Amino acid sequence: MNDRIRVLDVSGLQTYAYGHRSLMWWGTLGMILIESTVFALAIGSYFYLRGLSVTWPPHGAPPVLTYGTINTGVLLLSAIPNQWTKHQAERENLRGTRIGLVICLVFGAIFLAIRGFEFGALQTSWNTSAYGSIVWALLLLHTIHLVTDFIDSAVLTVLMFTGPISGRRFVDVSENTLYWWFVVLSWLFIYATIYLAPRMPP
Amino acid sequence: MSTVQLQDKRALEAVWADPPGFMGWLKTVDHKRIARRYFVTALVFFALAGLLALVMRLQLARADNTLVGPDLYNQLFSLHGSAMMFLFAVPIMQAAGIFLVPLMVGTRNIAFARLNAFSYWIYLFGGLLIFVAFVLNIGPEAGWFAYVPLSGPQYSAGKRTDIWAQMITFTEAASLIVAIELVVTAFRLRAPGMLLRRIPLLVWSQVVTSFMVIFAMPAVMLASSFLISDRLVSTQFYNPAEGGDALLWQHLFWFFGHPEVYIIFIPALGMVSEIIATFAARPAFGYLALVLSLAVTGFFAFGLWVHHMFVTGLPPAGMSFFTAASLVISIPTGVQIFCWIATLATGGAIRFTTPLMFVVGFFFIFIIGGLTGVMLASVSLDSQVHDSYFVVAHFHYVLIGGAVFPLFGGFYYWFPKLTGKRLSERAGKWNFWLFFIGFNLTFFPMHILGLEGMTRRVYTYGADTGWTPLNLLATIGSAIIAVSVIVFVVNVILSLRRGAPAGANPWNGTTLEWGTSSPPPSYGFADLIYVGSRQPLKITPLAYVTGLPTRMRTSLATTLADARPDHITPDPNPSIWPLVTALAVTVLFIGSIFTPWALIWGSVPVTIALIGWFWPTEKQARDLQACEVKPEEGRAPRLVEIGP
Amino acid sequence: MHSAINTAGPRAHEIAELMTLFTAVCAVVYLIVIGVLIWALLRKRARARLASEAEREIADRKARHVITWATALTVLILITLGLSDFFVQRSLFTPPKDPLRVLITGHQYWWEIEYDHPDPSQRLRTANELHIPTGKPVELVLTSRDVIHSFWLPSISGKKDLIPGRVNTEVLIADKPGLYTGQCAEFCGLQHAKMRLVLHADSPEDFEKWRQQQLQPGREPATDTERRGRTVFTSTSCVLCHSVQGTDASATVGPDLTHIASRGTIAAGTLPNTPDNLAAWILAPHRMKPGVQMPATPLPPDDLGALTKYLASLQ
Amino acid sequence: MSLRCPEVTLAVLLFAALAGCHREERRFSESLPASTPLDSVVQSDIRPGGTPLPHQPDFIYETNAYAVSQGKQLYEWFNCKGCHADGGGAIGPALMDDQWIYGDSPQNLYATIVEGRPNGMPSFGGKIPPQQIWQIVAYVRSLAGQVRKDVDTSRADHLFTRKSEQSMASTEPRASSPPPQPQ
Repeated sequence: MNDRIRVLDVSGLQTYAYGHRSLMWWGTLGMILIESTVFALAIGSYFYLRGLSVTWPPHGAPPVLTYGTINTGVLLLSAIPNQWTKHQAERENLRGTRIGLVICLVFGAIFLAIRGFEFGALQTSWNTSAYGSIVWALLLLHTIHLVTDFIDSAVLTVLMFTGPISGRRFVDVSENTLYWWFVVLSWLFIYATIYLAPRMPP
Repeated sequence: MSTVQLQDKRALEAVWADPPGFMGWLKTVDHKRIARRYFVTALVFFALAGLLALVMRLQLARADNTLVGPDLYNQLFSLHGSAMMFLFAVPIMQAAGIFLVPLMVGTRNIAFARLNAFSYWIYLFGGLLIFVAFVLNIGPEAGWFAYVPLSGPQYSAGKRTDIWAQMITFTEAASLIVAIELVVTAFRLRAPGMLLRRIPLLVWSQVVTSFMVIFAMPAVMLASSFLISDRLVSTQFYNPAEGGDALLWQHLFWFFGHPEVYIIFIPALGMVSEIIATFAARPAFGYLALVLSLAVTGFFAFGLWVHHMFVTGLPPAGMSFFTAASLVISIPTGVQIFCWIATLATGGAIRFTTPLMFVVGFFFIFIIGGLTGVMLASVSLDSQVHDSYFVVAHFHYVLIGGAVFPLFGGFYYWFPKLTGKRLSERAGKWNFWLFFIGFNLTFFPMHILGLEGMTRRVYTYGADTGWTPLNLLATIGSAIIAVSVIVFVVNVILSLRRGAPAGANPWNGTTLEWGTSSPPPSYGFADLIYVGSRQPLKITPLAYVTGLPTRMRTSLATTLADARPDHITPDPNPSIWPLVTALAVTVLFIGSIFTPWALIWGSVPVTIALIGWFWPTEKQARDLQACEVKPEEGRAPRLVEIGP
Repeated sequence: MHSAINTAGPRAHEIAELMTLFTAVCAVVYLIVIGVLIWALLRKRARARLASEAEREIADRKARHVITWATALTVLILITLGLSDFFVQRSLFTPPKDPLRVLITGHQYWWEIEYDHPDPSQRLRTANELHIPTGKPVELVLTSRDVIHSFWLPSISGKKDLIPGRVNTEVLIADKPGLYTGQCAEFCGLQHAKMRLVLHADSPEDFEKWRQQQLQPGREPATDTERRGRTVFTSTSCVLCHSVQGTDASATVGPDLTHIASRGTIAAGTLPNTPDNLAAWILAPHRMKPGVQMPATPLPPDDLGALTKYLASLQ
Repeated sequence: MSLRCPEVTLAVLLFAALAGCHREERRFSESLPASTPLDSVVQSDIRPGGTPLPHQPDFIYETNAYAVSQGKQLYEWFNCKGCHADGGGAIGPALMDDQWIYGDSPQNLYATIVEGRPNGMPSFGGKIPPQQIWQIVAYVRSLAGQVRKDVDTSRADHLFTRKSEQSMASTEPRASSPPPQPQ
């Protein structure tokens, strides 16, 4: 049969795309779904254990507000350079992206440092009671995300300064800012659970 | 661009082939090779766990038997349950997804292919960890759901339960990764023209399963991490004396546990739909009803976990809500069964091949399991049969009947595509009948044993109980199942060596995976097949999609709703880094069984391995820059007619 | 008797009736569905006619019609089953009127039983064998000292878990006097299989007679061997775990042995209570129940004989 | 090198390695030799490791996690807590520190439990069977961190009084003088 074959030629198509058109965006979204389920269940366990106990926190005061609140402020502030870097990356302005990434790293470092003090100001240890355990678990879970995202951005920054630059690297930077948004938003819930919930009547 | 022509197969083969030899075997990211590896590993674990079950059945064959002591028996049933659920059922269903979803949506490789290789390695290391521990007499000893405080720091000595809990971290991480890959492949890598209503039912079942995995697995990872930290650094999650609660474990575990059994069961529904559609020679009846039923079952599965806890003294009002939810979830499954029967009734000539026989076996067995499930949904009936052999019979009917039978049917159906050889139908029939008879002989008597008061997980029973005859019958039945599995293995080995070569489409199926050769080449589809209907291969002549650069590995990313070509996406090259990262992660996980500091020093090699994995090599960077087309310079696809 | 089907209590009877209703309905549904499936597989004659598109359309519409009816029927059946269960559940969960309260504490591999009573002198401690008067509701107050157990007497009532840190209740009502065995139903460790219990449903008079007899302290040893047995009991390892009212052995780690001889079985229903079983059990409990918490006590034969005689005298 | 079937070779290598490993063994009963040290022990004055001590059974209790956890349970059941509290010491001396009055070797501890010691340590000879004494000895040594970390017990399901045995630092045993005699 020598009739003609209908063919769709896609050879001229672009090889990368930003935002939800890139596959990496969907992968990051999947990761965010998983981690938000973990956070939701951990916060659920917190309130489950609180429901069982007569006094909450069982012994000692709720965590000191100062460091947690400062950290929340720093975190919300870090959303601005984060969004600016995303903007620069999507306009493929190399210099702007590099500056943005460095600023984000600085914010991340500050946040990590304050987080160290936060652990000290929890007023409880992880092994004294279920309250202490779940509070430490929540803070540790969020810190793990913070640390992974910090190292992730650091590697990306080094690549943007030294490595071979191609369009796809800008896509990676823009995806990384999406993951940072998740770290910020999830912290608001955890902050409310750890710091505000014990101060509110059951 | 000069005249447009079809892809040059030789060039594609050169780019997509894996490096030769053992290093190539370690570095491959080809979803077909990794799926084959998953199948082999999962079936080996299935056989090992089956042997454990045989020893259990021998111990229970007669009253007051002393073949196996209580300690070894506890490890036997704990490992049998854990291996079947975590190391066989979920991974093999996802392996079917890894192999079939890319082929059925008509793309060349699974999304995030290196991640796929990494998922296999940590799954393998998790399985090895638990079986090596069993051989060293430190296997799991508190059952596959390890209720606290028995699995807690005070009543489970040594590192047995820690190793079990860490095995969960391995296997759940692997299945979470595969779940994300399958969702992204099904959403964004479909062949052009494959609208949402043209997606094959198996792909829908895998997508629903993947979303269930994404929302269910975190619960067990959290619960097992809390357990490990309770045992290692004295946190108080489950210590009633310090504010913890024993039921917190049950809530977290069963919030994962019930969706888990649907995660095992729903891919099997996808296989049943495909097999029935092919051998009833018509598209599945009620496509929309089937897809909606899958989604509703998947969603409702998260609302019934408390029916595992009806006897723990929770408030009765709450429990009747879960009774209602457990009854309601049987409706979508019922609708699916009606649709399949309608497909068979209104189809063309029914060909009784081995796959269809396994599907018929599925109907006979699974419906019994579903109906006993309705009984278990009622609080008062459950108070009599909970944790008795009635429940053992129920979940074997729904898991073996509901998942393993369709899986064997799927294996016979897609074996030609996987290996290029046909499995012998005669051996297939033997395999089916032996399995069917052996299964019913083993598990139907257990309904009666359960009602007569025989509880689960007893290593022996008194002669005065009168349970010996039915237990002996069950042991004989389990021997027959073992024979049928041996027949299956022999059939596979002989067919691999001397089986009849299967063409591209031995069963003249209509879905895309039958559009490429068997076994498919390393690049899957030279030219992607344009999908014109729900049965793409039925449109003659086929329209193709070409123009993907052959200098490097590339696939076509398409939009979610109507699969219009969106952009060309490069596929990862083979790399040793997934294996290196998996080894680093294994060291971290096993280290954190013994000391919490392992999380700190263990994460350094993992970070280094991940950086090595992420960092682009020179050749990759050059290829990327050469083939790069910026979004603003991109040209829309053109429909062209090309002559011979 | 030990079965959820032939029952001896109103509660288990109600559940058994519900089970027969569910089984009947499910069996009918199963036969219909499998019947239609076999018909669908084997229908030959219409095969050729369905080739053309038009006939396929008619067949599809008919199938759609049948399926909607089948689904509606399924929903209806589920609602009836759900309601029938709801009524049984409501009757099971109605609190009984002035029940006899018995506190049951689960231990690894035996049941500690204590009859609750406002007057402390009337409180009665025993183990593994539960006596209840027939016809009168008995409310069990269930908790556990170590891991999760589950109290299950199939012929009398459904099971209920004993969870450390929580208190559950279960109601038992026995119609006919008799002996009913039960089993721990939640996996609780090495000897979960042999953590059994025996229920003696006595007529109210027998129960009262039994209660009065159990309230007496341990019988004084009459013969020399029994007296020697008591000294062996209070000078070797028995005294560290067991208690006999009236002697200075008062440890509560193991079961209370004040009236051990009145119990039909020993070691949580594992062995019938005969002197040589008792002796074999004391010498090497791990031979009958490997992993049990009671240690092997290597006593010389004459001490062992005296101890067994003394224990056999504790009616 | 191109291996025909890499999976098989990997499996074979694994099982070869496995053969050499030491399997943890759980003993529910201890078949002690006929002359159990029970009757050969003489009630005599303090003997911190002087004359020959009861011999150590072949089954080393403190390398077995099950034995140490049984020891912890017996420590609670036989009311050692009454005097030694949770290991920190009350009327009885502390067991968690590095000071050992009557010797830190298992045999010394065995002799202490069987013979009893002045100032209130009762003699449990004949009251606790030998196997359980060895289990308690193994647990008491783990209290002072003399036992391998992976064999150590973890926290108990009751009020949290101190770090679990597993997370305690292991100490270097030092002999110390007996407590002052009451006048």
